[in-house]
Amino acid sequence: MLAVMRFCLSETPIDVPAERAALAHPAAGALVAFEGWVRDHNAGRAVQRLDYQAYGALAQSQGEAILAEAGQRFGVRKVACVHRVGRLEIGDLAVWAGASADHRDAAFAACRWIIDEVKRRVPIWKNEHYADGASGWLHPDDTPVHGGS
Amino acid sequence: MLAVMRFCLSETPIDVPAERAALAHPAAGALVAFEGWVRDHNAGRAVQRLDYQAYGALAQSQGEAILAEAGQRFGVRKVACVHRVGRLEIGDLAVWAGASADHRDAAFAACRWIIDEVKRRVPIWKNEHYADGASGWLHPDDTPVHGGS
Amino acid sequence: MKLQLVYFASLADAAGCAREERESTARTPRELYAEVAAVHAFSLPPERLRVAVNDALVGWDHALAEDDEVVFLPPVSGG
Amino acid sequence: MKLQLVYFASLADAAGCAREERESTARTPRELYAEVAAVHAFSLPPERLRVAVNDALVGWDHALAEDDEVVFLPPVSGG
Repeated sequence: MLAVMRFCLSETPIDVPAERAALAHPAAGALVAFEGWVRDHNAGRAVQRLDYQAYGALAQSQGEAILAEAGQRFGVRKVACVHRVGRLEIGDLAVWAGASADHRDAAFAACRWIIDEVKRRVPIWKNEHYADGASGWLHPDDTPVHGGS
Repeated sequence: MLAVMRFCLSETPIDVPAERAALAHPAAGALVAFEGWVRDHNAGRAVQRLDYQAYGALAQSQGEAILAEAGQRFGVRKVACVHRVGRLEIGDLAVWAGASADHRDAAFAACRWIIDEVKRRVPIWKNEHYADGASGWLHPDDTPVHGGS
Repeated sequence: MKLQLVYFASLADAAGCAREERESTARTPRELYAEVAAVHAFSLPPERLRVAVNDALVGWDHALAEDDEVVFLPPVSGG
Repeated sequence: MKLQLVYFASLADAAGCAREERESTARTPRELYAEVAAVHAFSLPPERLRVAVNDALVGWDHALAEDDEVVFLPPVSGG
């Protein structure tokens, strides 16, 4: 049933209307899209900007595997995900994930599962720069990592 | 915490980029948006187009009540919903609902709850026109209604 | 008393009109629906409908007043 | 044998480089990580890392071969 799946890393701003339009399908009655934006705070600290670093080749294959698995698990028509890399400012779109399906249950479930798996499995790291001048790579639980510790 | 809530009925195509942009907030890290599209089939019948009829005054007050309640129930920053009325073709966007929040749990939960409540409570009726020339107003379970029966 | 009735969707199709003014002795929406259902051969039972008076949802035993606008709402199908 | 190591995020900071070539007697990623963790004072234990060889995830006891590219992945934080 799954017709289109597309994962990519992008060094330029994500084109949301294009991503959304690519999920259109005449039999699809529902689209659910998730957007992850750069927040001005994290774990109680004021955030000014951040950098995403990706292990490109493995991020691509992991992202594609997640989308293919979403197509197996959920009755979806099309799925897609784009993740930014590089420097981002507050309010910038960091990640977009979408799923279209005949009905909304499948679209919600697939979209949620895709973003959860992307955050869990795709090798991308966030370096937050704080208002106090400090910065640090984050663990998945969003606590800072210091010097490989 | 809830800053903006906006419900409206629209006789013209929904401006998705504008709706989405209106939910931006510097403290929000997540946006979840649902789009309901006109499908080419329903309950095994080929659908060609449909008309939405709304009881405008009550639809507006019910829609606003749903968004206000979403703001109470979920830790969201902004919520919005727009529903089309009038004639729509296959692939047209019939309804858009979105919620922004600091984290994705709240955004997913609020968006899902809003669209479920809109479909349950807002006085809007769908008249489907089928490929065989028939048409009919739908019940919420999407089975046709004939002549008030 | 004089009442304004507004119909939507399948009820408008069955009534053959979107609104009508009626002289009625009905004191509540429940009594009014029984009256118009008989006239127009509505077959949706009241349990499947909601009722609004002057653009606000009310109970079936709400007291009607002169010139109230009454809407019986079939099951909705938006979204 | 000769191995290529690529570092990301906190491991790159700790190593002071994004890649290095090493002559090593390590036969597996497990042995190789013990070696480089000692050299660079990495303090993330291997249980918190994943390992990729030539752009594919592998187990810690995968057999390394000459000129393999090995990446130790810190916990990810995309999204």
